[in-house]
Amino acid sequence: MENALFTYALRLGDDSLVLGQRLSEWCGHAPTIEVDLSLANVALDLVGQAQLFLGYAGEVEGKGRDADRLAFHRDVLAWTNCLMVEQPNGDFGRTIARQFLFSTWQKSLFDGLAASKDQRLAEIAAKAVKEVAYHADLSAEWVIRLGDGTEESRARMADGLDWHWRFVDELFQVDAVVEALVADGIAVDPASLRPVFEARVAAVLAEAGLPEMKLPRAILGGRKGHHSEHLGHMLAVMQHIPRTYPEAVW
Amino acid sequence: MENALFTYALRLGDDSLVLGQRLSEWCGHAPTIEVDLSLANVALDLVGQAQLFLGYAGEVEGKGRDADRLAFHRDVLAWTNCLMVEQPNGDFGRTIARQFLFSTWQKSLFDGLAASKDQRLAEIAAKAVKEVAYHADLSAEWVIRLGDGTEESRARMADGLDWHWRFVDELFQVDAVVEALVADGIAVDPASLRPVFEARVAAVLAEAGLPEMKLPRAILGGRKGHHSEHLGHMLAVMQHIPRTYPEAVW
Amino acid sequence: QELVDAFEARVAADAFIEPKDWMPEAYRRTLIRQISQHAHSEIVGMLPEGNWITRAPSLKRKAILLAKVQDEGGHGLYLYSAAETLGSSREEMIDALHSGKAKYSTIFNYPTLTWADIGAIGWLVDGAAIMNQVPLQRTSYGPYARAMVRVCKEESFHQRQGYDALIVMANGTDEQKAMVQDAIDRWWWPAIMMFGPSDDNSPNSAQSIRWRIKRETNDELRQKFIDATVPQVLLLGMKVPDADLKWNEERGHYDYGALDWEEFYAVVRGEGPTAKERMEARRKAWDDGAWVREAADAYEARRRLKAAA
Amino acid sequence: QELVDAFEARVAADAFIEPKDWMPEAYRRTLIRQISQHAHSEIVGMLPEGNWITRAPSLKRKAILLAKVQDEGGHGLYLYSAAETLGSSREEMIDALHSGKAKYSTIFNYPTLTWADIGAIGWLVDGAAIMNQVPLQRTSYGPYARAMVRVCKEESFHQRQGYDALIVMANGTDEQKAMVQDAIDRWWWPAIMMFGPSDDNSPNSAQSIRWRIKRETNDELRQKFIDATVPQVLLLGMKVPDADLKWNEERGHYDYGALDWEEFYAVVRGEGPTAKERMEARRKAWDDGAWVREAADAYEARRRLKAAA
Repeated sequence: MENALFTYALRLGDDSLVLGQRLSEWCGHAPTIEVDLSLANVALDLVGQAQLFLGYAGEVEGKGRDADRLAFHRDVLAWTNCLMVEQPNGDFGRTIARQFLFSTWQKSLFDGLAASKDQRLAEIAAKAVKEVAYHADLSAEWVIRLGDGTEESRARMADGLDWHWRFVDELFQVDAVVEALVADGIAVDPASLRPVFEARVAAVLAEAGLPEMKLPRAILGGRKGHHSEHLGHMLAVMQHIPRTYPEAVW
Repeated sequence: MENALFTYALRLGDDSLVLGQRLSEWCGHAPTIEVDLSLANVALDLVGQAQLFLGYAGEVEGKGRDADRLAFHRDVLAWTNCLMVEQPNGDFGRTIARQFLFSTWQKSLFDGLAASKDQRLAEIAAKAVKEVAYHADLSAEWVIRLGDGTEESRARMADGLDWHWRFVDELFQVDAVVEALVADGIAVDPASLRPVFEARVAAVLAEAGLPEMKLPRAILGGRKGHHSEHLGHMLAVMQHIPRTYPEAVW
Repeated sequence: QELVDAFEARVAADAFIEPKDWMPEAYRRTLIRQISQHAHSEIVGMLPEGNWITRAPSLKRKAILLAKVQDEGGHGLYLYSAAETLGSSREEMIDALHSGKAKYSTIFNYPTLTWADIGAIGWLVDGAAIMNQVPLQRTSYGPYARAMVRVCKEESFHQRQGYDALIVMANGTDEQKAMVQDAIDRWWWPAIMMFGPSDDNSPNSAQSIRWRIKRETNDELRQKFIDATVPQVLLLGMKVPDADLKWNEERGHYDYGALDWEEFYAVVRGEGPTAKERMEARRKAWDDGAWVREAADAYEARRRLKAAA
Repeated sequence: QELVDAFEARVAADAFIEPKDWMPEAYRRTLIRQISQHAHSEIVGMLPEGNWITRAPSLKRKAILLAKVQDEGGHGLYLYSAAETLGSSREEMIDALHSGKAKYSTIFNYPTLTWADIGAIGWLVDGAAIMNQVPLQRTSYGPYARAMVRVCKEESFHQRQGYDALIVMANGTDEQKAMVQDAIDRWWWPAIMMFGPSDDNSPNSAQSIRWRIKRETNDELRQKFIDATVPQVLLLGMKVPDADLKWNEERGHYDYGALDWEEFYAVVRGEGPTAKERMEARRKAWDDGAWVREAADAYEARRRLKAAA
């Protein structure tokens, strides 16, 4: 049971950290300064969430691993984030598609998690849900703006969504870990999130004038460490300094 | 004195390894299969040279560091390659510009080094010089082909050269290490290489219909560990696995 | 009809058909499809392995992998050349790949996650490829058969190198052992699916075998591969991820579990985990390189013009 | 002439000039140049620091650095806005940056090589910037002065954070200490050159001081910075890379070695070590983002049209 809680907290932390890391790659390179700032802002929120979730995961595990240890000293097979967040930034359309799908899901997840019987998870989620609501709104506005902008932006927005659809099902995946924690009132039942998610996505796509989503075959694996090829490269960069100076404090 | 020889062998090895690593990034992504193979071939030659030079550097140092130890367990300030080889691949024009300038220099360097009083350096250089002659010819042919190809290719080739000119002077830099070894007949006097280099570059540019080279202010620093921002990112990727599993043998 | 009879007789006599020889249109088309698909597989196959060149764990392994991927590009080249002798141009074939019309081996739509995957690809994927290709050294079309001789020789070398890399890891740290097992778990089923649908569902097989384009059925080859490979897995101290696998004394073969054909056909349809990445990488390389190819053509044309003047 | 006199009198009385007020064209032009240059510096300055966000050595440091770089973008925004009040559009200013017509602080043409550089930038570069900017909180142009109040407050915070990061490293491993010293060696001279040419070679200074656009000379500010910073270097247990540096009891200031003005002017001319990288990164971000800006404009125009209908 503790192990399930550890894994669950780890997944939540990994999702936030990996996406925060991706977004921070934009820093200094976004289409406008305003966009640059808003992406950095979302990245900052996500890194903050990661610190809390990973820190809690380390406590639950009880082996002396803190958030930094978990972030910088695990290799790819031990990462439990969903595949969507590790996808490369691509162009701004892909970045926004990823953000919109992920944050829309994360928003309803955290809404539910704020009522978790695990007090610490509930607290972290309650604190983070306001941030996430902003991420979801911000990215939804961009989906609409790009979908309803120019011909090019519409095509790029559609391409961005097309890249990410196959990772949507994984967000709602149920495995033994989730099952056990749902039964205990700790985790949120993924099935319960799906209608809210689908309704919101459908509404935004409609407003953006983009075609309805038809999900292709799901690609799964992230939750058990089977990732895309992208994650390893991200970890190489992210972990280089802590790996190089394992004894150092910063 | 041994320290100078160590540093000199290290520089030779670092040059080859860093450029080999850069070229290997092209693998699977080149403009044609033939080009893909020839870039991989050059990369392979360079990695082979690096093994020999770094292995020898480790022996000279006598602290038990072998070629892999030197390649995978030094951080950026300890790298002694010239700045040119660590430059990003950019488009094929930049890659070719870098290869042409570097290999043309390396060819005349190895020609001279084959007569070094240090037998091991002489042997390695004598073995490598045939490979390098091929690299220099191959890249010269591409400079001509791109310079004398289409308007676009000419512009891109010129841009590639423009990116790299500022790193040419460093190839001929003399410092205490080089001075000491030149006096001992071990290193090649960089000044002696310059006329050959300039004549060859001028001839190829003329045939390519590209403007004569006018070198801008030199950017220096690589030989003493002061690199561009690019090298750190390369090392993060290159060293990730050995850093992550310091005890493992592969 | 005389031509057809003569052709069929030559093939039945295990003689080689050469580019200038008459051949049935269906034979030509089947061969172009098969050879170009094979060539595409070599080229796309550079990507999952190329993914690890920059991160190879030692200089020696980096050099070995660079050489291996280079060999694969080389195979792609011979095979495109062999297909060209049948009247298909390289551009046509590459366009067919990029448009999704032409297929390539489903195996390359799986990602390489750890260094053990590089060993596993050499050992299992090249191993399965060899099993498929050894008979093709005697395939009826001469240029294809000759390309296969060279390809098989190099692939055998790669297979040994891949297995060798895994032996070192299997004798290494716990983390290395875990990577090897994880790689086997992920690559085993896709590798044994490389032989294609089971014989009941492989409609073209009979014709291809009659024409000596194929020489053994998918299931025969698969069984051979499993029989040869299971002992190698055990020798590494690893497990085969198939609960139903057991030696059948009577058949003299391993029995094995049911293959997930739904997965196989999904990947054939382009829905494999890294299918989008592979196609995007190939198209991007091609598009980004257009100016280089155009420049080379323009230069060549001008050079020829000068030579003629 | 009446207008000019009134303007000069207001400035001399340390009153603020506001956007609607009359001002001499040269004053306006000087301010646009100075404010936009300052804005460009903030934006270009995001790059050397942004270079380390993905590699920050701990989650805490990553968050701090993200927040810092975000602040700098924010400063860029206020400053562009302040310049816009003088009648220059953001697009014009950005075009001038990308064409090389407008300058930005030379310091950002040096690379960040280790994590210690991030500390050094916060401490030395932001420190020098503050020294320059504190007097500008009372500069004669109101919007600029008000922007400076906010900027200075945040920069002081950054400076403390940067120095704090270096204290941790200076008390760390030998490798960390070496990185700190190396960072100081590389950033010291460029930092003290941030105050610009010495007063003898700074032709615009007198006019700028009269107009209260500047309030102290380059050399005065430089001396202040050195006097404040040397003790901080020593407190870290590090050395100042200046053999001529020594306390001058009589002057009550540090004497310091000759600055390499050739280097300074070369970097001003765009020949700094990472000048090409910086401009390429900015241009690429702008060009790659064109479709996004166009889409936002098109959407906005359509929305307004609908609202009006």
